[in-house]
Amino acid sequence: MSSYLFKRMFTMIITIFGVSVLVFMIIHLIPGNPVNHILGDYATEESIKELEMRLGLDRPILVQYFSYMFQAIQGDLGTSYITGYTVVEEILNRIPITAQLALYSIIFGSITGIIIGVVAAVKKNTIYDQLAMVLALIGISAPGFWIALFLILLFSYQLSIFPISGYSGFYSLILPSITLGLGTAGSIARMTRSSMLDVIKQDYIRTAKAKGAGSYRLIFRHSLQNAIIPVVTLIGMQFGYLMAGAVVTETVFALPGLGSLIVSAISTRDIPTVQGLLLFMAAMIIIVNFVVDLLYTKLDPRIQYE
Amino acid sequence: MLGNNPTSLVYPDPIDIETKTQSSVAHFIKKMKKNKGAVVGAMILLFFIITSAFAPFIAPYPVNEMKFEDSLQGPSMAHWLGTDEFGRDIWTRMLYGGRVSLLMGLFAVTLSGTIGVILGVLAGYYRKLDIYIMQFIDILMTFPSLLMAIAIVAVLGVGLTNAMIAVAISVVPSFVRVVRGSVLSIRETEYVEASKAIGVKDWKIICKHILPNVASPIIILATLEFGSSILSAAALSFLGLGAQPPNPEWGALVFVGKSFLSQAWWMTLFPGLAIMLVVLGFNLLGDGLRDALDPRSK
Amino acid sequence: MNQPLLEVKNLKTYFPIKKSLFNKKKHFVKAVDGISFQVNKGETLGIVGESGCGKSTMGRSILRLIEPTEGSIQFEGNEITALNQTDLRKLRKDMQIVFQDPFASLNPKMTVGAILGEALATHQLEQSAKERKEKVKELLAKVGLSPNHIGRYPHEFSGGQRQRIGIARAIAVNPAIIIADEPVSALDVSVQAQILNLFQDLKETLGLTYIFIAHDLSVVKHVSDRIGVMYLGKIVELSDKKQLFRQPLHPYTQALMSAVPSLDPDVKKERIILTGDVPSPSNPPTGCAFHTRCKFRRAVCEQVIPSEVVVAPGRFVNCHMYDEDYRADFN
Amino acid sequence: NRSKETDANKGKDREVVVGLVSEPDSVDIHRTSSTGEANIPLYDTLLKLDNDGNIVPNLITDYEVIGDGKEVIFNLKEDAVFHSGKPVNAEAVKLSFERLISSSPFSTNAGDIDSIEVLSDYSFKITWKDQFAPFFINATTPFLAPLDVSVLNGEGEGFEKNPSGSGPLKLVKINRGDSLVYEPYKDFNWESQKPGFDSVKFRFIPDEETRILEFKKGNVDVLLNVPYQYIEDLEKDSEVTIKRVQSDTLSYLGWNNKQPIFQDVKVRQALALAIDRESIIDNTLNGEAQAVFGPLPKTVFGYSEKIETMARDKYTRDIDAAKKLLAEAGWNETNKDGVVMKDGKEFSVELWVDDDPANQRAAQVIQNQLMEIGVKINIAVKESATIIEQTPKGVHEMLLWSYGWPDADVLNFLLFGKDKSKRLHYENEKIYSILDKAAIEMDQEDRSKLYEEAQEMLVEESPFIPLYVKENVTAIRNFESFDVHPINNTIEWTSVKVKE
Amino acid sequence: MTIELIKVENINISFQDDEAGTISAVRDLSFHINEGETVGLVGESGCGKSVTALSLMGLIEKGTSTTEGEIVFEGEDINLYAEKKMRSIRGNKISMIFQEPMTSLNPVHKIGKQISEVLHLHGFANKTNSKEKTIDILKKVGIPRAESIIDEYPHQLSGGMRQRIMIAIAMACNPKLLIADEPTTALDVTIQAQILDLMNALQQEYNTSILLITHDLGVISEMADRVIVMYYGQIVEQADVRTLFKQPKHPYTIGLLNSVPNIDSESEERLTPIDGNVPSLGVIKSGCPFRSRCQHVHEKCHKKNPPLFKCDSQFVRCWLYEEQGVSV
Ligand SMILES: Nc1ncnc2c1ncn2[C@@H]1O[C@H](COP(=O)(O)OP(=O)(O)OP(=O)(O)O)[C@@H](O)[C@H]1O
Ligand SMILES: Nc1ncnc2c1ncn2[C@@H]1O[C@H](COP(=O)(O)OP(=O)(O)OP(=O)(O)O)[C@@H](O)[C@H]1O
Ligand SMILES: [Mg+2]
Ligand SMILES: [Mg+2]
Repeated sequence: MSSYLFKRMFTMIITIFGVSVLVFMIIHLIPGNPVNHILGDYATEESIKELEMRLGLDRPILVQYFSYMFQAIQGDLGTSYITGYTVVEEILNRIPITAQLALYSIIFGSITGIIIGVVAAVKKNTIYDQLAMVLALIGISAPGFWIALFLILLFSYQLSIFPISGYSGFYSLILPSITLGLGTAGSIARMTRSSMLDVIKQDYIRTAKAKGAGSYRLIFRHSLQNAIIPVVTLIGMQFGYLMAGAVVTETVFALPGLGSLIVSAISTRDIPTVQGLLLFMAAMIIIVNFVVDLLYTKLDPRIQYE
Repeated sequence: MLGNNPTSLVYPDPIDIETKTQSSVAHFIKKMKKNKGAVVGAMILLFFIITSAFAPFIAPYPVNEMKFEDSLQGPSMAHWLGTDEFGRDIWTRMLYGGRVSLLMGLFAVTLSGTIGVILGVLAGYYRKLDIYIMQFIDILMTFPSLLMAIAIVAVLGVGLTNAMIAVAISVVPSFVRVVRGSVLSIRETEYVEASKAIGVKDWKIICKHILPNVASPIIILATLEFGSSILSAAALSFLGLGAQPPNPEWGALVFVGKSFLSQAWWMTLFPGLAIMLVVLGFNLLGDGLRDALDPRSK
Repeated sequence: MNQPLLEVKNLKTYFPIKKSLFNKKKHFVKAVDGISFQVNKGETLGIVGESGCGKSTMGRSILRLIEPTEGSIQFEGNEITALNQTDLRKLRKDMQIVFQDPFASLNPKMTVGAILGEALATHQLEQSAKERKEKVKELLAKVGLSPNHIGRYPHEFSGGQRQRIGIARAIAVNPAIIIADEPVSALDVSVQAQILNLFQDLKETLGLTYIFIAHDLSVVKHVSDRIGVMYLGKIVELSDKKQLFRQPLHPYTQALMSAVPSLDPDVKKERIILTGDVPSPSNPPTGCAFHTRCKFRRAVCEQVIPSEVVVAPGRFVNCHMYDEDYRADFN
Repeated sequence: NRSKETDANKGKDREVVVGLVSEPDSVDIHRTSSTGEANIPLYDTLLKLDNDGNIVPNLITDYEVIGDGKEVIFNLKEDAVFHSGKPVNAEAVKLSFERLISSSPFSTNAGDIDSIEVLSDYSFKITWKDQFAPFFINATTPFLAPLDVSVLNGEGEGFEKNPSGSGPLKLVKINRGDSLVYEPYKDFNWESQKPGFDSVKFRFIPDEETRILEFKKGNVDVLLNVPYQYIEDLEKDSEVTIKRVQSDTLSYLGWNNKQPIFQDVKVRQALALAIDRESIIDNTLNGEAQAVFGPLPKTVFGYSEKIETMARDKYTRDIDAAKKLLAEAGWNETNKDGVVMKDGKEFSVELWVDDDPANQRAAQVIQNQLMEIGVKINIAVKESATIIEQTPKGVHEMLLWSYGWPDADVLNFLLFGKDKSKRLHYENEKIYSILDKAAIEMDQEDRSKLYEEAQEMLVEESPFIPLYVKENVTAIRNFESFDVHPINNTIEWTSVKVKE
Repeated sequence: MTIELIKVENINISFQDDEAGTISAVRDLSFHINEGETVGLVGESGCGKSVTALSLMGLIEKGTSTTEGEIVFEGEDINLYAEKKMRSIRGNKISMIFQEPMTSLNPVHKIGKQISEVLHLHGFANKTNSKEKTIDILKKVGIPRAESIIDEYPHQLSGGMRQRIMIAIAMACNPKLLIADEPTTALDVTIQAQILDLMNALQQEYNTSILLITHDLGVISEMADRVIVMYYGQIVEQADVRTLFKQPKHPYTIGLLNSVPNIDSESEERLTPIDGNVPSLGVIKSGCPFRSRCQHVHEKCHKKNPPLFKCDSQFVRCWLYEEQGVSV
């Protein structure tokens, strides 16, 4: 177990290192730099030069990279060129919303997705199956803002059940979580269905039937836990996507999360923020995947990490 | 003891009666035809492909002609799906937009599929390369596709092709993972081992044995990714990274229409529906393909 | 002419199971753990043993489909383990393998013609496509299939027919020796008999040599001239067939033979029921690997690894009972 | 605890909620160029513009230009206090200027200052190395407003978390990415009345549709920059008042004058003649803009009615004239697509436009209009960061861009000055010398004359096409009174009074 | 004194197939099993052995297939039972062991849970005593370390152990009838010997009837009292074990016996396989399904499928025995 942990940590470090190199390359490759944004349209040549010097952007790229990494290793992700806040502060400011949003939408998406998937599998080739799958596909393919606006118009604007936008506690995250969760639910439903169909064919299900088990027992005790294993991978992957990919939802619901931060940081070329944030997200994604792997061992005793 | 005479079969072997050798293509089509979902999916796609292909002949109006006096009109006999803020016919623009969007999906899937299959096969077949390739893929996966897209467009310049490349690259990891997984299991099959035992060279084994047998997961993934590529491309065009105005790519139409949602719902609804239908069509077709390619299914 | 066709000396194939960055110590599955035997031209060596004892690994190692860890394999006096990839590929012509699962060993996406054609093309045995086709038809006829089947896919055949295709592929390159890895285990008895007969016919007409692996003693007995009994990576007894059946020496061989159910309901054999399970090759018992299940076990069996005791010309057994040094312990 | 906070605010009955698109990058005016309603009210400016655009006293009661104009003595109002409670005295202003000069990238706004001398508690003298005429107008912007350096930490930073200016609003709470909460600063000069509200919350709602819905639902009281397509809808609501103020930002169609294709003045004039501003305004901005023909909009110092009329006469749309000019310039063939050609090459250029939807719409209309004279435009949408960085390098062809500056000096330092023509890359020695002269001319009358001269040449040369100034549209509900400054478009917080 | 435990009368099992229409997998099958008796069911792959077994359990999927006929168990036709009632019989009075010990246990549940589940389902245990009962049963099937095994997972056990667990599950509720569908096919001979031994011992103890399905004639000869030979969905021969092995009558049975290499014989003669292959289901519509592989084929075989003829204690489905036998 511990050597496995070591191995994971090692690959994690390599991956994060790779991400850092890639981020650094890319952010320097793309045109525009933070100076342009800070100084705006009316900047003069001198002020640009001066600010570049002050921010250290005039140094050779490798020097910039290593001095950045040197600090980063010590836990200092730097200070935003744009806002004056430290990157850690920025992340801490936003992480509660993003984390909650990701969590709630995962919960919502998994539960609905699994239910839909199970129903579709159990009622294979019936109208329920087709309905469930069309529902799932709509969840996958409908533009996010459609769903968001529809929910807002109905539940917030007309029925006044939820706030329209902004963050004011759990209540305000319900609609955004549903919006985000629907896409997840769609993929999970499809995965659950096919995985359930596989499991239902297995010999041990026949054994359970031969024991005299009823259909609920067959589905929930015997099939689901086996069927859920590939679904868990998907959930893990979705989590990574939710961390960064919630931009549209965050925008529509005016939620200050990591997604909108990364977009604005990219558009302002706020190098420290982009870098810090991506390193953080890469670490989060890797950690989540790690947790998912550990979860595997709980779900599937056959899998063991040595 | 009853006699034995291995060759004197008085009556034809029933197996010979039964299995008329059927070309695999015909068999495949037959299987597809029986799958209702696949047929519906194929019909949806065919509809969009044909209408897009013949857009210049079908479209009732010139695609970019502005008629300000007709702006923001709802669906009517003159404009089936209404008009946009410049009085351009939405139906016309969707027809032309289909050419871009469908090609975009095709290109993205082909490109990412090619790269993904190559990397996946290398990683799965040559175990020594595996760790490096997968590490690279992990890095790619943890990377926000938005930043990747901006970077690619920044390096290669704005334009449809480059946006497609960006979309394609973000899809590569899923292909690599799927292909690698399949290759890993096929590599261990006895028919691959048998070929090795005969002395067949590696590249021939890959081409003749590995690739044809990973085809079905690849095709399924491709049909899934086709739809999502169109969606990602749409998101890019929202940021100005994809199709440039006034190019009526579907995603762009959806996002432009969003600004007029309260006055002209048709501007975003119809292109959005088109995307959803295409995604639906591809998924249905993909499911059908999976069944048809499964040798166990009849 | 005294040189054996194939001579295996002290063959070992270990699979690493734990190779971590920080843990330098390696653990192994000792799938094949020191096997030596010879096969003469034209004879059939049968190998029996329980599941997981290393039969397939041995077969594959001889062909270098799995790289052996240690040992020497000489084919017609040439050391196989020393060959590079190019030479090895040439050698493939002379040594072939037939697998257990007739379905898994045929590419479902290729027609029979393509499968057999591949074998021919690889060794440039027939130059033109037309010649190749003729040759494929000939091969099909040789294994009792209709030449009209050339365009069919594997799933269009029955299990026995598929196995015939597998055999056709093996003989396509005119090998000197065929390693048959449980070629009939997956087949029904009636089909099994057909295939066994086919093996016999081919042996006679083509002068083939076989290493015939199986777990079914009656099958091995039927086809083999000599038989090796494997247990946990080792050959515990190797003998001429008749002698082996008349008087099995190793306790394991004895148990194995007694466990085979008789076809005659009147014969009630005295069955030796072994207790316990087959130990794992990744964690083999000390001393004699069989001692955990052996009713004759003595203290020495738990400590000392038995060596080959030659009890008669061409017959050896791996058991302390027959070893002069330890015989005293067993009285 | 954020939600508690909102609840607490709801308890106060006179909260003003302002809906904005985005959060200012920082409230520290020495660190950012992103200014807006959410950070400007922190600051009280040294001078200010009255409703007619005249520079009038504010924190500075009067000033005296000494000698050749390189030295100016300023006298400060005596009762102004920073939000921290410290007085806005000469010493404080000096320290603020020093921070500006030493560490702000915006020090150029203050000119090349040689020294600042405190003469008495409320009087100080600034000495410039050269005369710097734009100082007075710049002093009406928050960039030169004094800020309270006493709140800074040891490194001279930390203002963004704990700001202290002397403006009407005092910052109470920062909810990053979500909102900024202010209260009226009691020691601000509320012009002998009490503040008409108890708190102000600036909420950042990036999505148009959401912002409108929040406003319609009554959760937002002030909606800034109402998207044009929603104005009509809002006007129908009797509770809603729409305020329009002409912005000081001029949108223009520019190009890289160094590109060979634009070297010919006839081509440039032809392009100008092909543009129909009203059509663009009507069809992309719902008519919420004023067409501008001359280089400077009305609200900017240096604007001349004469120039505007002249430009209008010269460049009112005339397709035939435009085509004729193109033909004269050698673009006399037309290919099958209707694009004009010269020496076998099409007149086809790339137009850069940012990701603002209204601008993208305008670009398409322009594309159509230019196509009518056979000029083919390919639109390329770019991030503004990219445009700002790339255009000075001159890699672009055409761009749809804008500038907003209260002074005609913008013609010099941004548009046409020597080595400063960042977006247009226009070279004209004669114009350089006029603009240089105007920059240091301290007499406003003479300055105007110089700018008129320069503008006359610019109209003739047509190095860019001024298009329009947009209307700044604000929607409000439930106010007894609410004014927006007609020149600089900021909310006049002294006038804001919530309906009880 | 023999008491009939279960009697199968003329069952027909057919599957709906999209392409071939209705395929009948089992046709007019009738047999019975007495209490304490072991009946062997042999035949080549695909001849309908498993389907027959599953039909006794009521486990043939209802949607795509039909089971007609009577299955009288303890005097009642269980084929008519509703699913719920059938459930109370499965695992309780009739239980089943499957061929694949590797895949027949749920990989994610602990051994103990899988055994106690069946006890709970049929009320043989409650929360307090289930562990103890589980351990008892495990001990009975000869599992060492039963106390710790209950907390292990199937993958931690060897094939032989798993098959014992399967037997433990099947025997947990003292069934009247144990259906063993190829219980040892996947196991090594030495392990097979252990398992067969165990089944014998349990049968002695509880007087359970066993339906033993296998294609290994050796296993049949050792275990069975009576043997049913199936071919192409039909019974082709039925006899007590001695008669069948000593005097096989049906050409198919003879062919089968000739195909097996006999370990006890010293002779080196060639094996005599049955020619050809088993035709696919649904291909043969009329006549004797074995005729294409039969050396004794004559005209009648093409026309009509023979009925079962009773010759002494033996039943044979072959026209060759038309004269000697009595049609049933
Ligand atoms: N690639 C591999 N990696 C690790 N262990 C392996 C590998 N291949 C085989 N083994 C192990 O080596 C041992 C011998 O396997 P092998 O397949 O040779 O046995 P076998 O005698 O052929 O068994 P069977 O009768 O089931 O075919 C087994 O314990 C198996 O788990
Ligand atoms: N669910 C099903 N749908 C369609 N056909 C089926 C189904 N189950 C079984 N069959 C068919 O019924 C026939 C009998 O199958 P069965 O499994 O009983 O054979 P078996 O004698 O047990 O063979 P084996 O020795 O291979 O286990 C086969 O031809 C099989 O294809
Ligand atoms: Mg093997
Ligand atoms: Mg079966």
